[in-house]
Amino acid sequence: MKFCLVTAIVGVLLLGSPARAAGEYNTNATLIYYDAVSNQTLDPQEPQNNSSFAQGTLMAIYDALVFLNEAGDPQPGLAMSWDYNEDLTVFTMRIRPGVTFHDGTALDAAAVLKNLERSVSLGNRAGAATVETMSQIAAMELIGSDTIRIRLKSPSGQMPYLLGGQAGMMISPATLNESTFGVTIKPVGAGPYKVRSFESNVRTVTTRNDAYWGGIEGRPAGFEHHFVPEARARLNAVRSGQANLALIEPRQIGEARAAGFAVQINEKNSSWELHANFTRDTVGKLKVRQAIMHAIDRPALADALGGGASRATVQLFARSSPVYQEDLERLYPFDQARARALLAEAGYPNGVDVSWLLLNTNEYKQMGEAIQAMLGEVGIRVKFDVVDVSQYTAFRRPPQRGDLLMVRWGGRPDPLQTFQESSGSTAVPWGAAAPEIDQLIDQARALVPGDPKRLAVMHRLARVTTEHVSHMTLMTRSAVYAYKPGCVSNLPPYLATGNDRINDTKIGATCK
Amino acid sequence: MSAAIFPAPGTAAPAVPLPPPSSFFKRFCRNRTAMISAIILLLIVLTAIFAPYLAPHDPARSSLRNILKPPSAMYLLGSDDLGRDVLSRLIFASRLSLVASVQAVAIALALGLPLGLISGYAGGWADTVIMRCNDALMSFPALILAVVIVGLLGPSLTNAMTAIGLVYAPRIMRVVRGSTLSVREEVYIRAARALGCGDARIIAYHVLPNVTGPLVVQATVLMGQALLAEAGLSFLGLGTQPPQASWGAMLGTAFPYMAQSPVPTIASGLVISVTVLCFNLIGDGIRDSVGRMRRSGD
Amino acid sequence: MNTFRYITRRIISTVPMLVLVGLITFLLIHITPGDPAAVVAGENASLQAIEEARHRLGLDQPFLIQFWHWLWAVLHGDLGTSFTSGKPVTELIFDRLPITLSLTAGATLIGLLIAVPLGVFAATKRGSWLDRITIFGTSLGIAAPEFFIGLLLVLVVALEWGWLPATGYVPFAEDPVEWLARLTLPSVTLGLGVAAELARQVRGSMIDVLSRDYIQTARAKGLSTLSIIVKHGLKNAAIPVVTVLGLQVRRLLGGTVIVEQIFAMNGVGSLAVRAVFLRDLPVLLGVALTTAVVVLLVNLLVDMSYGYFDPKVRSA
Amino acid sequence: MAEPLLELRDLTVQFPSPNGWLTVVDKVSFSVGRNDIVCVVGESGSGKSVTMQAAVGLVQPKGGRVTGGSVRFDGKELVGMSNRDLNRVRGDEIGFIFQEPMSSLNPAYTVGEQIAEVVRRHRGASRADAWKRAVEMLDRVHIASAASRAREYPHQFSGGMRQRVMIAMAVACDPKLLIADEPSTALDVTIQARILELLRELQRESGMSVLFITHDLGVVADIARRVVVMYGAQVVESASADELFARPRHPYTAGLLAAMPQVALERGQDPVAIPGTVAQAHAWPGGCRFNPRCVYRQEGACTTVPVPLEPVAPGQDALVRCALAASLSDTLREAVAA
Repeated sequence: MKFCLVTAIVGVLLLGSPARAAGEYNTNATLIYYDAVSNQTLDPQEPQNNSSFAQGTLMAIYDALVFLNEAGDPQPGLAMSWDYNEDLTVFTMRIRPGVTFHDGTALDAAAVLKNLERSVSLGNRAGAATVETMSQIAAMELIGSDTIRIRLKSPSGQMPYLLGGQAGMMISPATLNESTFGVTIKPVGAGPYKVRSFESNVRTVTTRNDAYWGGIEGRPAGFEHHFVPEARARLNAVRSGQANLALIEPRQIGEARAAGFAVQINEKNSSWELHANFTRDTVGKLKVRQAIMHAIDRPALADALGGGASRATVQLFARSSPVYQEDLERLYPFDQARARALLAEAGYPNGVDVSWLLLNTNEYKQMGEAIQAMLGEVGIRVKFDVVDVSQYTAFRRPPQRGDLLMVRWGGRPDPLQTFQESSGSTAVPWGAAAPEIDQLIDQARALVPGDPKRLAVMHRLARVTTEHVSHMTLMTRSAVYAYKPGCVSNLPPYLATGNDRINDTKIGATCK
Repeated sequence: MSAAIFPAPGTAAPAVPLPPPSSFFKRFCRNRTAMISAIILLLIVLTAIFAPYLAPHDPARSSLRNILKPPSAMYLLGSDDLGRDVLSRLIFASRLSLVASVQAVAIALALGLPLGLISGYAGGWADTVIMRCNDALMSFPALILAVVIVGLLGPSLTNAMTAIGLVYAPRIMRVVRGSTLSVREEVYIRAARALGCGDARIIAYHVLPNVTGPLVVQATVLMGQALLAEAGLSFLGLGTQPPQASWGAMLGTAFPYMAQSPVPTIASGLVISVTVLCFNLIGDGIRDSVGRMRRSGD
Repeated sequence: MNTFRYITRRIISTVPMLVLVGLITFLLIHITPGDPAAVVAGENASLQAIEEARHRLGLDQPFLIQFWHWLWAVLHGDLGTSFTSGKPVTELIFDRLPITLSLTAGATLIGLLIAVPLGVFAATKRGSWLDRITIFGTSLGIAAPEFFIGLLLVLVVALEWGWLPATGYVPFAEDPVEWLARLTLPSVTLGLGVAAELARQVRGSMIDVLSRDYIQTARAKGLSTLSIIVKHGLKNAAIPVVTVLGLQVRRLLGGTVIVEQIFAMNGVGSLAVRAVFLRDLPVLLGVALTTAVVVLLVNLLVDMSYGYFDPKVRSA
Repeated sequence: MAEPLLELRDLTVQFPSPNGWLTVVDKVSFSVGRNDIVCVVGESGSGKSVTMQAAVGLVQPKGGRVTGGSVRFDGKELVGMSNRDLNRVRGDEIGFIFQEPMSSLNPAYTVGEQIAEVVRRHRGASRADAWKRAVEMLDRVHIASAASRAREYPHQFSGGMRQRVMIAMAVACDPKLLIADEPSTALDVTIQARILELLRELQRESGMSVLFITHDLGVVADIARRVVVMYGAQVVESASADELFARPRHPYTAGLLAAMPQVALERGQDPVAIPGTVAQAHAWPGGCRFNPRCVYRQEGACTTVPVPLEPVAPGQDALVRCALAASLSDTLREAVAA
């Protein structure tokens, strides 16, 4: 129970965060955000929406039971407080009183229960993150009007993190019935913005929810999320005033600054990853993977292609994350001689041929060609197998095409989730790179998020996965925003997940 | 007037021999624009053949330390987004682009020629079936059809060129069918058939020579169009895939950096435009030369 | 009235054509790799989830039955629902058709506005410097890749001079002025290509018409040069020009894909490209059918115009 | 002698060709009086059509140019007149009929519209009046049910009917001069006669002068009051019709007469064609241009010095361009005598 006190104090801190005086914001302008990610539908549990990239719009509409602060620690959201029993098998949550959905229905424990039961009933029709959360729940019951007790199938301290993502997003029970899924959803949430219109894969237009429990002080009158795949078009929109905020690619930073725009780089727990198929006898060998790690000149890659928004790293976590360890960076310095030696030791004195399943976009192909050239210099001959989105998933599932696959890793609320999905044998079809990885994951599951012992296990996991090259991290990825100077503020880097919360973004008084 | 109409008795109408090919080239050479374009095209083909000797640097060698450099003594046309020399890549890319266009037009000919001959010569139900399928294909906008084929076959240059070949086959088919129909009605064809010539011989000796004129014109123009189509597909990411690079692919990768370093984009854009222009002008030149030859022939 | 019967006969004859288009698209999708069910099931969905998605979408039925179901639905005016967004295809297409049609119309209009005067002027002043420029300019216009022109326009007009917005589309109903402003640049980009092709045709057919005897009669009647060219010349030169125009409209319907992406406008072209990447069969079929219908309508209009321009055709 | 309606003096016209500018009309002079019917006769390539087209400025659009001489029409000098002013003369004061009726009417407009157009242009008539005038003109050229036929298109008319429409169009504004450039050549003989009859009738009624361009001496005999014979871009003889048929002064004219089937029949002889063909415009023979084909050719006189066009005898109107004109006059007369 001690834990519950701590969360309440920190919660107040977040809400009252020092903000500029109310007069400083233009509260009748609309935040028009040109994004590179689209929402297929507005159903948080629907597979397309389940990736961390699609959270921006959903968070603004639905809010979530748990918020995560800059350090990645769970904070009270729609749930006032929560706590575990001794052996972490029972998770009790108290719902924040006095909160209503956009259609006026009360957001009480019964509403939360109905949402969670719906997610469970979706089974594996739902997205991966929701399935992962619901699979841990054995039973749920109401206690009074504002508390829910959840019995877990096995000890797991991850619930606060999991309920910080799509699984924790609450939809008005009045609109929920058995058949609502995907496109038939009526997007009525309890978040700061109400939906006015939605066109799949094009735009979502919302207006401010003046009855929002978190207050409306300084918030813009509305928020529009536009999906524009072409990066050039996104920047042009901000330059010609059709949008006041645009997600741009790192290579456009120079151009944006030259045009007199403010460029904000939000470092995130997100990175470019190279995954190897361990069943292949070439990249399956640890020495070959280590050779690849040594063959890549990460600093040059980050400077040339990161555009100032990326830093070389071998870890899955940003510098500001508690799990980050400086000494791990020295494990794989850029050393072509070492790489050739490792290849020879692995039995490939005159080089090795590997196939690389490459997604068919400019960004991926640029990175791919740069790395291909580097690996080529040490004798690792890469051949590309270019595919589009529909065949991209063939790396993990049969027919398991390609030895290597490059991924834009989006980060997860709970560091443990990151290791589970990228290195643990639950998610990786060919098992973990080393048995110790699975043992450490199970150890961490039985620990509560705030517990220092859990952090120690995280550090150990980071070292082991890096030493055994279960993933080949290349460089960090940041969200890069462009907007007219002074026009957009309060865009906190939401460290835990790959996405940035647009909920609290405000528009400068002088801008329209 | 009377003297001219009724030639003096005793002299038979002079048989007008089909002009020898040399007169075709003489007429083509007199067409200045066509000649200039032919010379430029020849230069481009030569650069493609002797690319290794002409390119100042190795096109694939990237140096991430100097990306997007402006044109300088070292990089005559500047460096691209991975620090490779744009000029060398353009020179090597010419091989890929020209071969790709030839492949596309070859496929279009391989499909269009026989189908055109059959539907033009045989006529009847064969003609209607082929024409209906042809119309159905033609009702697809060319680019969408190409995107569908490449998107489904998987993005690669060969697939892109197969798609472009398929998309242009109906055009070749129409040209061939048109010429075949016009020849089939000629008297000398009926005369030949009356003499017992088999269809194959008739097609070979009578239809084909007459079809080659317009066919060569259409093929030349299509060579240019294939280059443009490949550039379009590459822009959508469906044309050439790394590490290969065609002109279209180079334009596609350079164009996002147009603001900081316009030279690579303008260079690749211009190279494509000039080559396609040469193909078009040569096509016009051939059509004029062939046109006049045929007219004075009959 | 035989023109009415002529139109109905033409429309009836398009039905088998549309079925053929549908069949060809179905065939194209089914003989090639890439699995729509996998896309719908999501990135790391389990095998079982994919099979369930395949059943839900009816993709596990044999090819012909799928085609028949689709055809039967189309005959009832229902183009089915999109795999990926679950929205009815008709709605998806009709949301975006105005964009592509506006672009096509804009480009055609600009094409005509440039091509007709240029072509006529070049034809009447043969061999003059203007004639040579037209020939060279049009050849270059045909040769340059469209998005290369579009890009230069955006860079200079929209961003450097800031005269016109660079991206986005605003429906006509919402704000006609903004609609026009947004359409200008992309229409000019596409329009230049159309103008190049058209100007060559206008010049060619005008030269031919001006050498005809009835033009000499018109001159002998003392008509003004303007009325000789416009009234007598253009009407007869129109038929080959209209044919080329019809071809250009068909090319534009699909060809706007790239310009749509540069100017961030969601037209039917981009919808089709996305549908290909996501193996969204109903959307692709819907787009194929719609473009085919529009193309056949355009062909019908072109043939009808022959009647207007050449009375001999009308009575045939 | 009142001032002639139309007077050509030394009109010279050139056309571009691969071997430079060619003179296709070389210093042609003749005149057409008022209420007069003149025929210009010559083989094709003699420049007869080009002469008249040049006179009214119809050759410039085809690349031709008038490089000398003058054309005075009704007190106005046409050579050098701006196209805008020429437009006011053409169609109003000078009507033109062409040789190819099949292609001389605009297929895209109704017959009535094309006639009404010239009336509206020159008479500033309203649309209704111009249409009424058009129907009236169709009636005048004997086209049955003119009102309904006016709404039909050229392709619905036969060759002969189209020529009638052309005539209606040419005379719609009551021109002072009608130039008929081989109007009946493309028609078969029966229709030819009726067209000539119509022209003669119109001429009588309106008193306009008609200038006939033809290669067929039968037409000349039938209709002409005065004749101008052209050969090799030059006028070789001009005289009254009767005088020309009775006493041709130029061997070429005699040859043409001898070749006429009707004349040969009267004399019970076969028509004798003139041997050889007219030379190319860029390769005129020296001296008299007819000498290579002239049976009476005399070396020196005919072959060296260019032969001038002179009156047949002092004070006579008739002119001839033949070095031996005086001595040949009797021999030629016997050659054609019945």
